[in-house]
Amino acid sequence: MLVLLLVFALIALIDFGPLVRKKSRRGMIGFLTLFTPALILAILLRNKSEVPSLLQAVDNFFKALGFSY
Amino acid sequence: MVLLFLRFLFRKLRFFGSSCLSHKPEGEYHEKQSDECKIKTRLQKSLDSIKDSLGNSCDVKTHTFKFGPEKRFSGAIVFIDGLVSSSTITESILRPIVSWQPIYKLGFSEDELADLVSGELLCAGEVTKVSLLSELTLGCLSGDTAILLDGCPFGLVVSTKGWEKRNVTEPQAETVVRGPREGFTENLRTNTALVRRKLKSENLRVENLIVGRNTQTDICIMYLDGIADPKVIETVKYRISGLDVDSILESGYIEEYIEDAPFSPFATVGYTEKPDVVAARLLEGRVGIVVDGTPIVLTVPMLFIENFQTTEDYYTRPLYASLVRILRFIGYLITVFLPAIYIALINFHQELIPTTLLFTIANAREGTPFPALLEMMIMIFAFEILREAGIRLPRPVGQAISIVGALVMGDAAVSAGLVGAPILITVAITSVAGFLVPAQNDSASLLRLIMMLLASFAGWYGVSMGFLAVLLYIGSLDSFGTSYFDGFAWSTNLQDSIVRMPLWSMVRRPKDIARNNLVRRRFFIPPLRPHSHDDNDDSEREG
Amino acid sequence: MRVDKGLITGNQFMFSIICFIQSSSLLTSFLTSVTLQDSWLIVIFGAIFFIPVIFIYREIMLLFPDKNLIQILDEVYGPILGKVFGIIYIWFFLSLTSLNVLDLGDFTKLTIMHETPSVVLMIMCVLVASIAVRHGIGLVTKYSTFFSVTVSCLLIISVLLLLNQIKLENFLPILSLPFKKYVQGTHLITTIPFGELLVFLMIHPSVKLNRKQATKYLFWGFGLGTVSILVVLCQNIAVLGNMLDMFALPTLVTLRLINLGEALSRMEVLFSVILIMLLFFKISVLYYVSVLAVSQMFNTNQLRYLSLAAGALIVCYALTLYPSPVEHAESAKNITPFVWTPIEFLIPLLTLILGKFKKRKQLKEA
Amino acid sequence: MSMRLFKKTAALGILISILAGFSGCWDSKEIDTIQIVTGVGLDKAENDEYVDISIQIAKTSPSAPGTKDSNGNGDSKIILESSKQTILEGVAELNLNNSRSPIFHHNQVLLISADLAKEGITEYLDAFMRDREARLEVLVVIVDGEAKEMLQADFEQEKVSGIFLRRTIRLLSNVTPEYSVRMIDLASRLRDESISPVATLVRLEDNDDKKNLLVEGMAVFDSEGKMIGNIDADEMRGYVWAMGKVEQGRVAVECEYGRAAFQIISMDCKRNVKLNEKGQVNVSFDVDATLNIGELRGFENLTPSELISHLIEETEGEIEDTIKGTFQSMQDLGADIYGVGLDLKRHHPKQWDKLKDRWEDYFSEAELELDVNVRIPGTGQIKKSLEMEDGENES
Repeated sequence: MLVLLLVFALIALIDFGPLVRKKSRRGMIGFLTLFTPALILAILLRNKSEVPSLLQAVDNFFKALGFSY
Repeated sequence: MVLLFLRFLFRKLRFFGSSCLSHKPEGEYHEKQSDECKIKTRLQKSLDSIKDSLGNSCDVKTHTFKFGPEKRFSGAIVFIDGLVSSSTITESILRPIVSWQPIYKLGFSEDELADLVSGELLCAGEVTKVSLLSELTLGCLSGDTAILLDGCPFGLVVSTKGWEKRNVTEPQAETVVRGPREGFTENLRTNTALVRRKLKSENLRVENLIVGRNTQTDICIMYLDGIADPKVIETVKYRISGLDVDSILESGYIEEYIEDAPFSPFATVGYTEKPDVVAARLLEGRVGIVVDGTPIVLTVPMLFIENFQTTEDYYTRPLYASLVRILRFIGYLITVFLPAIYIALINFHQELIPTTLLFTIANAREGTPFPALLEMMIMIFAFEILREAGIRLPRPVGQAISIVGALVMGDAAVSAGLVGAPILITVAITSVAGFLVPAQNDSASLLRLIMMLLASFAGWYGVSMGFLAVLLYIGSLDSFGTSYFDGFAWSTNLQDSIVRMPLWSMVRRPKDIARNNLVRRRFFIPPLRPHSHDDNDDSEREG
Repeated sequence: MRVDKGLITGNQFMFSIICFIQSSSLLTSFLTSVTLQDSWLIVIFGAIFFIPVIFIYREIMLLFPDKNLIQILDEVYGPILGKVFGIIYIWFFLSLTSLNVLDLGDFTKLTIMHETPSVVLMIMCVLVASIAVRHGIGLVTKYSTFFSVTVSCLLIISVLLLLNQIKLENFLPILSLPFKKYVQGTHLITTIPFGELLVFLMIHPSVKLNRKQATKYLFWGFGLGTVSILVVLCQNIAVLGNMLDMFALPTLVTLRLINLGEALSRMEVLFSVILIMLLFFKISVLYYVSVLAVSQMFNTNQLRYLSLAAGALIVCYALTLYPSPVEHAESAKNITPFVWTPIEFLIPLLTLILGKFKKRKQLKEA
Repeated sequence: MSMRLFKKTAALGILISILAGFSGCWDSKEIDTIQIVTGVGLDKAENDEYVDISIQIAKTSPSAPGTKDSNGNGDSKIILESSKQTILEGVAELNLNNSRSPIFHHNQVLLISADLAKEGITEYLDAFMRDREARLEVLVVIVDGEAKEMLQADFEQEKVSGIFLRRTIRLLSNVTPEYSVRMIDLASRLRDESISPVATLVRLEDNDDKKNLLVEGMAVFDSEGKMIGNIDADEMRGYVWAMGKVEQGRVAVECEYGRAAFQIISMDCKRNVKLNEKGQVNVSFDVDATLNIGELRGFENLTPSELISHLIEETEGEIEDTIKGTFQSMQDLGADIYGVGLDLKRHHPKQWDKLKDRWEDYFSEAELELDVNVRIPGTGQIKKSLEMEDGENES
């Protein structure tokens, strides 16, 4: 768990630092929209809790519609 | 513990980062600036001030003399013994001034004296009139003679350079079988002259810059106007003239100050000791930087391919030259990847080794104590030590040390059971293959270590990821605006990268170096036959 | 607002298309398990059915020469609907990258590194790919020629080495499967390997293409890519015969069967590394396109600083996609073609029609 | 720009070191911690759900490489045995009580004892196909007797019998690829009900202390993988000739004039299968062979031209009998080892669907049309044998 947080902290340090220094607001929003789901997913995966997969949900939806071989 | 170490590292980074970023001048940066003062009319006073600005060092010589009708005027010359050729001083300065017998009435004041002396009397090539003491001292220091005239506010600097010069010899590093053998020398003028002799074209420009407060080194930027890319010339000039450093002793200093990727193991500024190489590169649109006091001339921008090109490729036949060039590529790959592949093979993918060979390797490694990675590292360090020792010692002794050392040590290690024989063979091949590409020897030894670590961590997959990372890193570098390595993309540059196409088919210069003047020669398939006598045969080989 | 100023030449564009299609020849197991020994026919049918789609892509490229897909969507569908379609496409690019990273992890785990957890393999690959993405399109597609030429040589060598084991009668019986299988096969091949050419709609602004060049590069790239898939498939069918649908990775098994004496056997590690590099190229292109799409959506040009975060998201998302490779193969065969069809064919078609209509309206006003 | 580059590379370096440190090397097996398996034998255990697994390992003797073991015991191989229900458990047990873990990459041959083969080999093959380390081109050999004994046997040419076996069979496969039956060939035939699998049959014969290997023929299996019979050396030639692609081999002919032996230069067999009107399967082989006269004994008063034409008749008759003989014995066994069903499936899939379920009976009643034509181009170095009359010779 520690290593995971360390790695994500490292990513933030490398990429978020310059973004803040450049004060590009949209860049920061973009970074956060990518960073937070990755962090949440990683933590969920780390302690093995069941994560519903988006692609499977879409697959089941299409299967329900009958679009499948 | 790891956190402590990391925090220490980041504090170090931040300190190092901030100091480099903000360009704050530190204390010792300002040296004693000599005060700009004009030349005084009193001869003795200005002589004394020159003497004490040069610190009364023993090799500063002054000589006062009287001249003119009835020896009315008096003057003095100052020069540094050893830098000047005393014969030119006596011939071109003292003799005419002292034996000057004016025949007509002299109606002029003291201050026109300097123009009179320089205009009529001195028979020396380069005479400049100066009004500042610091210019005089600078002239003395660079081998000229300073002439001071009593009562005249101007001084004269006459170029009488004549120190001991090494004559043009064959460079030790870049020996060559076919092709010119002359190499550059330490003297700036000889170097520019050598290149001038190669390129007798009027648009060869040589521009002078002076860098380094203490060393005042002369740097000449040479390029072919119309072929070299103006943006590159302008960047080179901007980066060199912007250098506010205390000393430039060798072109290596310049290389580090102006290169685009200071932390990379790959040199992005080309260097050579041979004028024909510089001439060839100038013709391809590059800019040459000649630094006074060193035979190594820099050429900018540099491509990754240049490490694998030697002059002989263009002087020998194209087929053989291409073969040798492919051999150099393979040599470089071997010297970087062979140890890593070996470790990956015996640790991870034993199935790739043929069965019988696997038995011999297993036999050989039966008693050896160390794991494969450690064993390989020991041997590679040993070979690096031997190679470095071989270079540093004088030529005959050095040769003996490296060969004997390698054999004896290798044999002893194997018989002592410290190291397996296959590892010794691998390391020997690796170090010998390293000499195929001498320019990249430093980067190869660094990459080799990284690849070995990756191989011991993730086997063949780790090595391939390492190979991709290196490929991408080289691709991301750029040298003075041109991409360092164009990745063998499908372009006309392929004519001279992996294989060397025949000269008559290489019609274009490298695409991203000579941007505006690409076509270099007309395409024709040799030999050119005169039309007269071949009317009968059917070859209508039109140029 | 152009997010990435990098410019690439037409050749790099063509060779990256070839590399892109070639890399999916590595994972043809989902196709060969559906249409056993007629898979090579399916590739030809798929190629023929895909040509109109290439025309659609080319028209879109020529209609909006300096706008990437996200900008086109904004302009054609207006801000709200454009944003919705943009998010769909970002999800499409992200899941494509994650699927390929998952494939890479499984492929490497199966061929070379049996015990290493595939997470480490994925992280290493995405880490190296992030180097390429940080430096923009120039670096991502710089080595496309190098990769495609190496892999083509590899294919020729492997065919020569396997010449003694190729049995031509393995291609029989031709057209003996139920018709439904052929429809599924064609649909599969047009969506998975070929449909992914949609990502080049994001890359075309950095290649200044006129009409003639666009046609030449698109069709040459597509043609050569299909030819190399055909070669790989025929080699697999000829060597394996009826064992084709038994193996998870037929290409790997064919390479394992090379056996010309003591030294020239058991060489599949050598070949699989080169195939992994090709898959790496495809992953770095998809990774670049997803980061480009995200930064275009927020129209910030700080593309460099989103790459590592996107990489982390891709790896984590890849781990949550499918519980097991079997499930992955199963759904890839049956459902994914239907999921991708609207994204790869219907929406671009709609965009083209609306785009042409809008352009004509603008011309009338001006 | 350079400062950011430095921070980035430093950070990436730390990232990789974290990754490397925390991960360790999973797959790394130092070469002195592995045992190289060169042969695997499967035997029938006492109680029949168990199976005896014996593994032959090439011992890497610490003596300096290259010097032969002078003391002659030549035990440069170790045999490990275990007896378990499944192969995986057996291998795991071998792995436990021993300092080095076996690797199967270099396994040369899989020996299965005949009596185990009689009960069916399909389930044993599965473990070898699924394991990533096992190679698919491993040779499957049926041993008439104890597989373990074969592994322990010690032959002169090669110390390690696994390699010896592989090299002998490789020599045989120069004659025709049909001889060396690889794992993948056997598996593909097992899986395809239109062709019944065969595997090389080998017997260990020890006269006084010297052991040598006799290739006895082929073991024939039915579609469930049970060994239902075998063909001996002569019948094997009939099978091989019928499959075509023969590059070497010999044909011996006995007739009233004398005895002759021929070398086969090449022999090709075109096959086509069709259903004649009565619904009976009609198989037609047409074999064309080129033979070289290897040896002639007798044939005194024959001119070379008569000799050649006579020899052609004789050889055609000989080839026909052998092929017919093997075909007949296969029909009695009901095992279609020629792949007649496979050709039918390939060329006429619809008709094959009708015959599929009772193919053995259809095959055993199938009638065979055989037409052999032989060409004898050369007579070796000498034109005429010593006793022959000198006549005009137009060979």
